[in-house]
Amino acid sequence: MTTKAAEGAAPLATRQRRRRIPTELSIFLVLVGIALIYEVLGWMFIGQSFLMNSQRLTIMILQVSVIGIIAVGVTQVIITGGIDLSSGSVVGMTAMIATSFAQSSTWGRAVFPSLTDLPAFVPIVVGLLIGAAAGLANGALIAYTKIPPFIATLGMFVSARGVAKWYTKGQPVSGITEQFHFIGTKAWPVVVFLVVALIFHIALRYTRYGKFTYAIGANPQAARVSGINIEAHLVKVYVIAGLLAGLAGIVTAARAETAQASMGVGYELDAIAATVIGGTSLTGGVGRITGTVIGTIILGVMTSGFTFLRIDAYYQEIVKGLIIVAAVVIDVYRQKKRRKH
Amino acid sequence: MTTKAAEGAAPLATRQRRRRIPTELSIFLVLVGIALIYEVLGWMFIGQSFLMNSQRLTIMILQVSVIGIIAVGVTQVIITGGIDLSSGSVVGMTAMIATSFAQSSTWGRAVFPSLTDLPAFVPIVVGLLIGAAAGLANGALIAYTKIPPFIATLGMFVSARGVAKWYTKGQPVSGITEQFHFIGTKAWPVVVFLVVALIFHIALRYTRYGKFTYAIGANPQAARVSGINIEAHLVKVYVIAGLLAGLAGIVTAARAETAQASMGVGYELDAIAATVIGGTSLTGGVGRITGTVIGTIILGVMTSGFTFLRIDAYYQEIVKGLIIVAAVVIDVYRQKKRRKH
Amino acid sequence: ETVGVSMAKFDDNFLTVLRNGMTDYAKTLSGVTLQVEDAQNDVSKQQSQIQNFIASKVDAIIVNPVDTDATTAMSKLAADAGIPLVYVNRQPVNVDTLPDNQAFVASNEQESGTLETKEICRILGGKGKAVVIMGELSNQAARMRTQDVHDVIKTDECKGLEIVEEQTANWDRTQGADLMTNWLSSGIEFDAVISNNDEMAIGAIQALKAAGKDMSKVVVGGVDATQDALAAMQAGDLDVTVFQDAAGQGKGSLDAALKLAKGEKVDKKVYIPFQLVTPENVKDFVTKN
Amino acid sequence: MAVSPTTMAAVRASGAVPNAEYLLSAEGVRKEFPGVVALDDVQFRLKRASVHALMGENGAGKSTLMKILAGIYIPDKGDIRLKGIEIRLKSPLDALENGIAMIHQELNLMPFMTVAENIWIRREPKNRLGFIDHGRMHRMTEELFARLNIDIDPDIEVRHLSVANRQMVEIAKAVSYNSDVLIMDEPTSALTEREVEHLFRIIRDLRAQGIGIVYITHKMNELFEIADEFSVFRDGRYIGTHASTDVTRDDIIRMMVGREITQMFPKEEVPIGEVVLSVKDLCLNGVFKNVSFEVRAGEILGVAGLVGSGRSNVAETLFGVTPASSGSIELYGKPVTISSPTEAIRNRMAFLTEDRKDTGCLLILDILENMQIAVLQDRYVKGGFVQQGAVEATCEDMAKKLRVKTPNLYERVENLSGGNQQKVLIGRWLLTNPRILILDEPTRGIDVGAKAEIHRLVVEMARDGVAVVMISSEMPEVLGMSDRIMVMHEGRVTGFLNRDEATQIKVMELAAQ
Ligand SMILES: Nc1ncnc2c1ncn2[C@@H]1O[C@H](COP(=O)(O)OP(=O)(O)OP(=O)(O)O)[C@@H](O)[C@H]1O
Ligand SMILES: Nc1ncnc2c1ncn2[C@@H]1O[C@H](COP(=O)(O)OP(=O)(O)OP(=O)(O)O)[C@@H](O)[C@H]1O
Ligand SMILES: [Mg+2]
Ligand SMILES: [Mg+2]
Repeated sequence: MTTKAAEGAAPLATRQRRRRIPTELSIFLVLVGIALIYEVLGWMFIGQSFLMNSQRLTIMILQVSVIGIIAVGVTQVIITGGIDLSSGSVVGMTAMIATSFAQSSTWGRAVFPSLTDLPAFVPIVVGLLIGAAAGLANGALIAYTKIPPFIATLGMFVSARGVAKWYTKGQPVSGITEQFHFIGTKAWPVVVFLVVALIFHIALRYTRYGKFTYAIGANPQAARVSGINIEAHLVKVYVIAGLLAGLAGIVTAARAETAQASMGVGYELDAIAATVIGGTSLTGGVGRITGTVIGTIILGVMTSGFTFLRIDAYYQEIVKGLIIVAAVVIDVYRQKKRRKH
Repeated sequence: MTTKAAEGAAPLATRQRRRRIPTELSIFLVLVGIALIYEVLGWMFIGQSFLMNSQRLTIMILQVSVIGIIAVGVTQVIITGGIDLSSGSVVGMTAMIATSFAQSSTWGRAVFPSLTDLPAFVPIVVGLLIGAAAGLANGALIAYTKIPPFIATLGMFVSARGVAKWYTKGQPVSGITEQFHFIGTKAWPVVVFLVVALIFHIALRYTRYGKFTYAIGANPQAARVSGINIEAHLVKVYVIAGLLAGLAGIVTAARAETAQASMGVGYELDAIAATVIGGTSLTGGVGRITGTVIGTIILGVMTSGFTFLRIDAYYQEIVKGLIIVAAVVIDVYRQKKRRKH
Repeated sequence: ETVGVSMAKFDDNFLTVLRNGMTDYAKTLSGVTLQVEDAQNDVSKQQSQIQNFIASKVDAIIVNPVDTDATTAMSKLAADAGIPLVYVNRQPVNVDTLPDNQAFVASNEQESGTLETKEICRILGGKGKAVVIMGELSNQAARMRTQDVHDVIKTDECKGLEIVEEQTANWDRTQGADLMTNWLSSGIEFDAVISNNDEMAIGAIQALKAAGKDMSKVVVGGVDATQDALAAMQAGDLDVTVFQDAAGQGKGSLDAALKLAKGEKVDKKVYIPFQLVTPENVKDFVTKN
Repeated sequence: MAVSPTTMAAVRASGAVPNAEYLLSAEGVRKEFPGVVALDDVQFRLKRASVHALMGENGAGKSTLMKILAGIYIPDKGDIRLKGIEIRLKSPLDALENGIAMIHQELNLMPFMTVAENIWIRREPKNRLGFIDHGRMHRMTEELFARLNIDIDPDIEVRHLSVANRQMVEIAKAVSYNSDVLIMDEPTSALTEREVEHLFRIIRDLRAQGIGIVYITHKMNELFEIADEFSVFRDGRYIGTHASTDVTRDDIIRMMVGREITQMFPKEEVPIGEVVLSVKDLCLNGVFKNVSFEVRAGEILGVAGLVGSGRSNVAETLFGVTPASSGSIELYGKPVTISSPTEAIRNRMAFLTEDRKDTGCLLILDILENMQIAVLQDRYVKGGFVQQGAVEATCEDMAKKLRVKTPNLYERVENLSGGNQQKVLIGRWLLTNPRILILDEPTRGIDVGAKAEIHRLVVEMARDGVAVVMISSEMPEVLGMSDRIMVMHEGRVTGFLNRDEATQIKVMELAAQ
């Protein structure tokens, strides 16, 4: 290099070396803690192991894998400093529309009687496109009209649910083909969830897409002056979130072997909860997919634990709220303590 | 004095007292616009006036006055940079608990058969206390454990709904006294809403409480260094929001003459929508009660307009989402344009 | 005539059939316009919808109440405006004191859970273990049907039945499946699944099959007789469901509303009976709902 | 006809550089913000291989012009020429791709990303699979830092860095673009002499490579040291361009403010009273240790030290922002524990923080709200209601006194120039009538005229018996204003110097020991 740096001058400031301990560690310990509490209570009151039960281990994740798929998208949105309230409704909308292309001719009341027995990729592609389109609408509104993400996605939350109800005038869509149903059988939803999580874990950590996402969330002004096209990038992120909500809709319908307009109600909040429990900050710039996966599993473990301990349905919700808060409080507290050292 | 300051130069430019044009103006024009569109469409397709109908004018506001009461609290929370997802659930919880102290002895299935025919102030005070307690829990968690408001109030969202269901094991609470019912009759809910709005409009604009609320939302660090006890103030704001959600629960139950565990579902989103449509910024520091009142009324006008124009319910939701987004887009656009002059 | 209709929910399978029964019937009548609103399970919203109808001066109102305890206020609103009102499907609390131009058309909700449980009791021969899947806890039908289960079990013939688990799955198929899997993973033993509706029953069936259970050894019952349920019954998975004539209720309520609007008299209560559906008579119902 | 930025960028990338007299020039530029004409018919010409300083009072429009050249603002009128070719920059990316990089007045880093990620954002090295090569990115950062002789861990998150180190990262980032034009908007406002010297070495080096550098500063001595020529702006208008060897300091000041400023540090001897603040063995774990000092009524205690010496931390601890881990504080002869700023204010203390963006301004609120917020703690409030008329009149007087350049008090602070924001914050604290005034870098980013004004106000406060603690990285300010100087080094107090014995050399010795 041509610059002859001032050889004589002492180096500036003392080097501040501080390797990051993965922030997921603390929330992972929360997960382990919850599981162990259930395990102990299980032996005490039920006389059974909570964890040594492969069926239960599967259902724990299976029952939240749809939430998890959504949460992977929501995590990215939240890292940019945004929010996505529409995912639950998009699940409902895609479930309805995609399933209408997955009906078997043996079912008497197909939505499109002439379009039955199509190969499974047709409804899948349709579903992904519908999801992506919803994401595109969200993203374009947020990026180009500068309305708050909360409002843009709240609009989609209302409208997409409307579309889901309107599509068949509220009738459920049933009689799906075996091929389509397959995605929802066994532990396939879990596989879909984990593969999706892996892809976006890599995307966030090892690609420019990821760096831009963090940069925009951490400091949009800085991102802009660094030459990032914020608008274009935000659209990308919301399209991905929409796409994943669409995928979640497909999996939900395949699992239930039917699509109903009310599918996915409330999923957006569960997905956001999983994301935030996993350490993603709602102010943007901070978050990881690994954390989100752990946050999602916490929700699943919690639900299974309730049934396992036979907690009265009336108390379950009260306790669920407390656990969500406690998980985050413990996490915040542990992170603060660690920072002190 | 050593510096010979140029006496001529008036640093404060012209000493004009150019008060800011109220930012509510633009959203008010949106409201007027929506109403006029309905009026014109009404004459075209229904042959009726939309606005010249005192019954309709009342119901327009009446149907959203509960949302409005909540939104007044939510506005303050959002100005501090927070969010309150729990208000809908708190409505349900307070409705249930307060109403159980407002039952008449003529009703056979009173929750507390020995506590019937109490004067109306008892359930009202109980309701307000329950609401304030929920707000206190939210506020204390947010202020002292530093967990994100989204999570603290999400926990309350889940738990308070749980309490509402658990309280009577899902049974509705009916047979309320005439005195308690009175609050919900005629246009009294509207009066409650407007009085509450007025009080907090004054509090936000002319009191120290208000100044501190804005300062915390604008920059919590700077607010702290300026001597504001952020923690104590946040608790205050959330308690007020809880109190107002409690009041909303009382009014809802009085209006319906019954309390149901599912009361208030989704109100939190409507209240946030009303607030944001009214110009309050989700990033904190910006917002006014007048805007929130207009935002609330927009929701009411919209709903009445749908029924008036006999819009198919399937389309109503789709259109509702679009209108929410459009209202904010127009507002953002008008504000930007005005700033150019 | 314009008739305003406020439905408790749009995305409920049963209520959809009822609503469609009403709208289809309206199309066959000339000069009748329906304005159907979705109360989204919100009492206040429903009340406001009625007030909006009144402001728009409709000729009659049909209400499918969200909360049957909130009907006193609604009856008063309509009576004050002089507009006829018909409640459909869910029995209003003030059914015995309805004003002159108001009526009620429904099936007697008490029958559904009772028919379901009695049949299951019969299949099991009056003894065995059962799990109960409840609908949304705050919902009237869920409470009523669950109560019916308990009431039937108290009767002499069914004393031998024992409820080993009782949880909610919020009317939802997937949640029904997840709940069942969670039960199975805890090693809960049972002979029958008594579900508050068909959707959750189907979810339970899916979970049972996924766990490799022999469906002929478990008795599964639901309520509603939806298309999917009837298909499940024909496949031999679902054993009991209860048919409620949704379309009939829709048609009946509109008839009553139109009569009242014309100033004619109608019966205060019109009951359309529930019917038990079992594999023996399932064919008769396939085309009905 | 303007050439599109993309075409220009392609030309630049191909290496075919037109050989024009000026690297970058602007003619007849006008930029208007609501209510303010920030620039009117302004010109600017930057020669190859030169350092061109921009001078002007706060709010003169310097940053605005630079933001136009960096593609952040689009001018209302005027044309920009890059190497003689007219160009319309529409985004920061356009500017970067055409070889224009800028260090902003306000720090613009991503706090939760590492130093390396911040520097190479959008230009991350990729491996063959298209994934980011973090190893190479780390090495590239090390190389860059070695070249600039900066020692910061590339893998630390920026939020852990002090303001000065962040500034160094910004500088490194700007240099890493290998641009033809480098704009530096007050790069030294957060730096001490040592880093400034270091920066100057970097600048000279870049100049030798033919790069044109625009340098904005309010520090007159820097101008003579580094700039080849300079342009002066006043109230959004262009005043003139001169070679820096042709003029004296007073000439420049006259051009800038249109009047004379005779004395920069209007220090007055005022009677020193009794001890009001006494600190003994104050410690904050891992940050500073055993800090002891006293300040008397009417005394100005200057605090000097290198960047990161812990001066700001001591001030924060005194004011209860980060309560001490041990040690004692006595106020007015009584021991106290100050665990929050609220208590500090109750004890008649005031504290101007060093980072106006993070801990100072309520950016989205107006000037009035910003100025009145601290005083509302105990005055101008009756029964909870703010006495708006009275407090507004007071604020208006203060704004006038401080020469805040704004049409009225209802302007958002966000829209003020950096120096004017600083004045608003000073006003906030002066309004509280403190008995102890702690100032951390009080004149950072303030123009000469206003600086003198602020110094005069501080002296006036001292005359009224206020004890002043003034942290400053500007040596002339510390030497000129203080009765006594406390010097810190790596979290320890290394010595005190009285006004008569203090010299730059002595201070530096203590600061670097
Ligand atoms: N975004 C904006 N909106 C409104 N006014 C603005 C905006 N940015 C700058 N201004 C105004 O334009 C004028 C010039 O500001 P600028 O920041 O260019 O000044 P400056 O010369 O850099 O001052 P300083 O030395 O204090 O940094 C000021 O009056 C300022 O208030
Ligand atoms: N938020 C923080 N996190 C980690 N380290 C910090 C933080 N703030 C300050 N430090 C470190 O504490 C030390 C003292 O910083 P301080 O800001 O008090 O120094 P200073 O003498 O005022 O220098 P400066 O001129 O940079 O303000 C520095 O090494 C700095 O990096
Ligand atoms: Mg500037
Ligand atoms: Mg400092």
